[in-house]
Amino acid sequence: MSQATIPWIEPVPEKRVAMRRKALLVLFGGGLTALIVGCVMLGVFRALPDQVGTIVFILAGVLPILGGLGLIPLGLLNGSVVLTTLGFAQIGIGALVGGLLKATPIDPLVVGVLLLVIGPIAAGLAMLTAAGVIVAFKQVVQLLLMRWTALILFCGGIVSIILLVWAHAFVFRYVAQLANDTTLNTSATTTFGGDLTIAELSTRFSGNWRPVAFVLWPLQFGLIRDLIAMGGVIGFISIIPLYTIWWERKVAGRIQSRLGPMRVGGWHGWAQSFADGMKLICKEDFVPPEGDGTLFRLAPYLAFVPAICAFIALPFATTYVFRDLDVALLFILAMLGIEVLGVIIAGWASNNKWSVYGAMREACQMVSYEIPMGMALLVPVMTAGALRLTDIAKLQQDGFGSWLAWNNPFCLIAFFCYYTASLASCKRAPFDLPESESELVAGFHTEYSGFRWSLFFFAEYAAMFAVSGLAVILFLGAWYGPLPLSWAPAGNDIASAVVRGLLFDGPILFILKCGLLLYVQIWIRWTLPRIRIDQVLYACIQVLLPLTMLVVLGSTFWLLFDNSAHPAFESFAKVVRGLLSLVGVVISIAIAGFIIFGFVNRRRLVGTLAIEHFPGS
Amino acid sequence: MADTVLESRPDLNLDVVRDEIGDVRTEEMLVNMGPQHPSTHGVLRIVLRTDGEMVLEAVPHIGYLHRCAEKIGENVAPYQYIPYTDRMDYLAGMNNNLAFSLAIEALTGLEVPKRAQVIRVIFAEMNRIASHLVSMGAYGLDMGAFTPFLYAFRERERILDLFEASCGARLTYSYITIGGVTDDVPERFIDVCREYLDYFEPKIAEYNNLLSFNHIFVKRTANVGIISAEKAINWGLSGPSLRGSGVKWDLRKVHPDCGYDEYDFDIPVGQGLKGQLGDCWDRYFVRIQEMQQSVRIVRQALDKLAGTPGEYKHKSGKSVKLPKDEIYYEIEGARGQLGFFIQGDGSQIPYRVKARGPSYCNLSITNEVVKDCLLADVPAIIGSIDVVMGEVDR
Amino acid sequence: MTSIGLQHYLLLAAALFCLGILTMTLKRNAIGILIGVELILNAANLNLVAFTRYRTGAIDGQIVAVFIILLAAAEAAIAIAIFMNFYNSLATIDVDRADQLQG
Amino acid sequence: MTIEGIANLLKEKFPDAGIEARLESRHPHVIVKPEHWLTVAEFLRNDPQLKFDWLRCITGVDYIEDKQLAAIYDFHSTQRPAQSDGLWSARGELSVKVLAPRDNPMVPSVCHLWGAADWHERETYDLVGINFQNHPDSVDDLNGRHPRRILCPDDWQGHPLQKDYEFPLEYHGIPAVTEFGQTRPLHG
Amino acid sequence: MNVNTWLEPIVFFLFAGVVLFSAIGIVLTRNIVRAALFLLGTLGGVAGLYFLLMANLLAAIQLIVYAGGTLVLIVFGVMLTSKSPWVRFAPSRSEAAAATTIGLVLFAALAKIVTGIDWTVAAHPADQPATVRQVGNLLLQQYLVPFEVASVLLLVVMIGAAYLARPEN
Repeated sequence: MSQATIPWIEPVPEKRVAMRRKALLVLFGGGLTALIVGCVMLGVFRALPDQVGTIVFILAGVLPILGGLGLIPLGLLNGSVVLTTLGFAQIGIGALVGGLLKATPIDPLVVGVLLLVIGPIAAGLAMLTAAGVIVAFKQVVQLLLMRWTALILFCGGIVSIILLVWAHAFVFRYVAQLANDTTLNTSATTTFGGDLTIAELSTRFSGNWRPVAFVLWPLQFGLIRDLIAMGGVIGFISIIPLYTIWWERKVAGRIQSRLGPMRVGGWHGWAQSFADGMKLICKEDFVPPEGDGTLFRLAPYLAFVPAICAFIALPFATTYVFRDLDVALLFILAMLGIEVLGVIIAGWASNNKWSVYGAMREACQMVSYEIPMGMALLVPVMTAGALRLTDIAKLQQDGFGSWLAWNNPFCLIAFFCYYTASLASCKRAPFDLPESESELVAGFHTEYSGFRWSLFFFAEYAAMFAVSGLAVILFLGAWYGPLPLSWAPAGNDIASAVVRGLLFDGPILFILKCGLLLYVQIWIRWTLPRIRIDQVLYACIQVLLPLTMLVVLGSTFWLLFDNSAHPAFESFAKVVRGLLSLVGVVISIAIAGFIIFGFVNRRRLVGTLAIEHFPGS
Repeated sequence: MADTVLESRPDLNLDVVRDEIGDVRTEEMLVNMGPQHPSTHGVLRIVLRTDGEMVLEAVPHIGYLHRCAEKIGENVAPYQYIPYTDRMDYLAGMNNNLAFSLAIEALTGLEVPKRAQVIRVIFAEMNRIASHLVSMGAYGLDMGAFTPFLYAFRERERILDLFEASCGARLTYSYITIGGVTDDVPERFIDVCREYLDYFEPKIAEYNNLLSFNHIFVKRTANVGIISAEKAINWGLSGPSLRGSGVKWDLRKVHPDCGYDEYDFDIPVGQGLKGQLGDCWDRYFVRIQEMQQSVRIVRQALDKLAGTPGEYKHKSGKSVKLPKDEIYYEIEGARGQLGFFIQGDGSQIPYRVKARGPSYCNLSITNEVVKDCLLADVPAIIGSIDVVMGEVDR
Repeated sequence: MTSIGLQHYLLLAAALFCLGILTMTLKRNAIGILIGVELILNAANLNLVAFTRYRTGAIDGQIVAVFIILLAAAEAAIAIAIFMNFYNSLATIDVDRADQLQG
Repeated sequence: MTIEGIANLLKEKFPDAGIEARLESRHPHVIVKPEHWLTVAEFLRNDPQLKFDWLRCITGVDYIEDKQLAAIYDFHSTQRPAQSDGLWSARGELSVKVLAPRDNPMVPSVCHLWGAADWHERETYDLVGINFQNHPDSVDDLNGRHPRRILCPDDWQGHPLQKDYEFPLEYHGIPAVTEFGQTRPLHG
Repeated sequence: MNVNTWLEPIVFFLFAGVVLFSAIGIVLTRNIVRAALFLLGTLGGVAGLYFLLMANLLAAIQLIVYAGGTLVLIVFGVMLTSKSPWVRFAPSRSEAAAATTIGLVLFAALAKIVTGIDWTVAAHPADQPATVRQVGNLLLQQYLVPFEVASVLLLVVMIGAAYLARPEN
């Protein structure tokens, strides 16, 4: 089986053993002491509930200051900057907590429990697990390389993410409902404007469930909830590129009758992207000498941050959206527009003739393809009459027929125009001019290596997902399944919720559809050759732009007549809608049949001779 | 640069400065493509004078793979020189060996047994298929389509297996020597080869759908790098590059040797299907059709081989004496007319050996064709001429 | 914490305005001047939007701001076109160099 | 047109040029002097009867015994298809040998007649040392005006394929190692 | 006093800080490419302020048209016209001093005016962002004429710019 190698292991064996021993010492020692402190504090709080205020004040306020006063001379003596800064930091914390306790009517129990009980216990557990991993390093690696780990990790990962998302939504709703529940709401308001103190919260939980109140208390602030949700969104966004890169290499392999990555991390090389990530991080950090250093370092972030910001406004389901902006669509387009700057600056700052060529071509292509993309998006927006993505999605609730792509013929054409324009604006498939190896060595990111280079890749794959997400929401019935929502079981017990989530309406359907569109992008990339720069601009200015304008004009007239004022046209429109959805059904059945046919006789198609070798060779 | 001039000499009036800096608007760039460039096949360096996207002039620099093959030819006996001919057009080793052996046999008047001639035809045509597969795959790569490259190499793998079974090598075979072939074919060779041909025939149609008739590929290659028939002949082009311009000329028909006249096959020629006659697409499509013709030849040769027992090599091949005379002998290699000029001086070692590689002449036309086309078309043109640097630099 | 009033926005817009004028005067590069113009237009927009929120209920200010953004784009296009010509004829876009009147 | 026919045609066309024909050798060729070679070449190219339009190869051979450098041209004359199966046929093949004295080998260039001659002449000059006059891509340096070298570096001394060529043991500081330090291969 | 009463000042000072920092950056930096990037900082900061001022649609338009369009145009202009990336256009000492003094005087005057007048601020500032529908209706009803004139103007500008910038071959 494959050897799991970690690139940065210290080569000299003796040093490695010493380092390992020191790390174990620190982790175990720190973990145990923190655990003991936490338990002692818990015992003290239960033993003398009334002096809690003074104890907390002494421990959280005075003790750090004394510690700091002790550390500073020590640090100054043997000149270690870390110790001195640590000392000043401790003094600062001590003063802050002391001041807070003194000046504001903060409930000392809250600070005490948070700072002195939950904090140390959590830190202790973390350190102990870290020590455990280091001790059982070999076993952990064996575990990772077992045959079924990948499957368990994969399915376990998905199930846990779903549960986590569902649980966090449930808890947030519960706390919000508690926050404006008048019975609990007494006059005392805590300093940060939260109108629920621990005391009120704890009345809700009996006896030994009281610590839950402490955990729930910070959740009542909108800011904290947003931070947690943002953490989830960024987590998901960082998974997409990793997963899509691995998936692209597997699909490319299959198209080219080879296997793709098989070795890293066991089953089908699922850890290939992680390994690449680690390799890239360890790469040398090269900045071209004459180029503009600061701009060179800034460019990847100029490309990466907008791609991430686009996900703020991108809804995954009616409730799973970070900020349901009224101008969500415009905001996402704006973010994709700003990415161009990152590319231009990258090309300019690397001071190399080829990358300036690539940057210029890239800028022309992305800027010019934004116009047809915007125009093509106008059509579904007009039919739905709103820019808010969740409203547009609501229109496509009742089943396959109601999807906007089959709403009117212009919408269908707009879908294909949008999809081609979005390919060009993410520098994908036949339009990937900048990286056309044949003429320019690697376009604008020739000089980039290591982590900066992978940032550009992250931006590209995140933009790919955002763009196909938009296509799904606007044309292919967002997060609603092909069956109309009215058939869905309405109850809110677990069973019907799961059925509704899987079949009718839920983030999983949205991600599956986005996956399908991503697959099409990958499929196109590995079959079609590349277009020349003048053909790209010709296609945009003289073909796609007039086509999208005509489609917008056509759909305005269509909407003008397709209302009750013109019954004849309305019935005709219904017939057309039926026909188009029929076309849609035929297409999807054809694709499904094609896939099944391909899978069933996958050996015959490739030809048996390709497998066994001729004797003697 | 322009501003420092102005800074340093503020008194200058601007008209003088303008001529000094020259035409400011479009500054011409000397762009260096190669010798380590992904799209130049092998170690070819081309200096392009470009104005923005347009290429004004292309100066190919060759000689990076020069291994003095001809100087060695003057010190080594003919049967020892065979391995050097492999390294010239390293994608079609068999055809090179065949050309040199036929030249020596024509010079010394050596008689080659019938069975050896049939085996030579089979291996030469199989090697032509392998070489055309590589050129098709590499051309798809130049255009940005990655997949045909791997399909081509999957098919080529089977041919190399067959070669390996018969002569032990996959690229530099030295299988065809003076007087015949080094060893007889293995026993199950004929039916495995037939099985392969039946498997390979439909695959060519598959490549056509995947690449040849792909709209983007046609857009990138049709009407690009057009070479008229007269120009092709004038610049000495030969092989698929010449036939792409509509000249139906193939040495296997014009001057048949080692039994080519006994097989019936026809010569594909460019018809200007997708664009003007003689554009990159025609040259590419001629190669695809030639593969089909080669399959026909090998099938007939296999049937003939089953029926011709006898020697596979002339006995005195090794110790042949070169008469005090000269010969210039050409055969139809994979990339064009591959010729050898041999001057004997009575001893066993030739006095002068000169190899005329088809890629050498095909490459000399690049400057003519590449003038004022787009930068992105240069790899398209070079790919369609299908150059192998081993043969150009010798 | 003091709540944010209209004065804060007006002061910020005034500062932006002055900085815009400063860039226009200090920069000798034609495009620097163009960037200065953009700054001034942004200051004006900021004032407009601030007034719409703090004074009247109607959102006319935002419509005018949209028009200003539209015009800024048009103006930048024309300016860049002129600079291209300027650059092609005079080999530099240093504004002080353009001191003759003829052609 | 057979090779004898061509030879006789050339002899009466250019009686004073002293054209000899070697028909008995396996590579029948006509020998032409460098001074007349230009006119003969034009005649071969443009005469309606001959029309040798395809220059296949130029080989340079160094006959050191009789102190001569030979440039051997091989031609095809292609004939358009007679509408039967569209196959072009060869009306005739001819090879011409131009012998030039070793000390000052001057042969007029024929690049203006056949494009293929350009690279072949440059290679013949580069390896064998025959100087082709007014070659389009020629360069001036210490040994006069000569076609630019194509395979060896531009500042290479000597012509490798000449029989009396000494292999340089050092080039720009790069030492060359040969067996037993010999600079010329021992013949046979 | 709910949570966003104390949150709004923090966010306002954050965006104002970004705007002022990048504006001063534009003034101080010599390299024109950096100036263009600082302009991106200003535009982003101002877009953030629009979000705070409940003008969501305007912020989105500003990001698309201004930061996505005009700024890319300016960066193109910078790249096409500057021969070497290190074009130094250092203004002379005296000019700089004079300009800064004028600037400060102007700012002082404006500040005095702004703080002097007591703006009759509405009872409670709008706390609902203007929806797209409102802006759309207004745009096509009261402001229909300027809307059409603007589209004609854009057409003229497009043709003019193309004509001016075409190469004279």
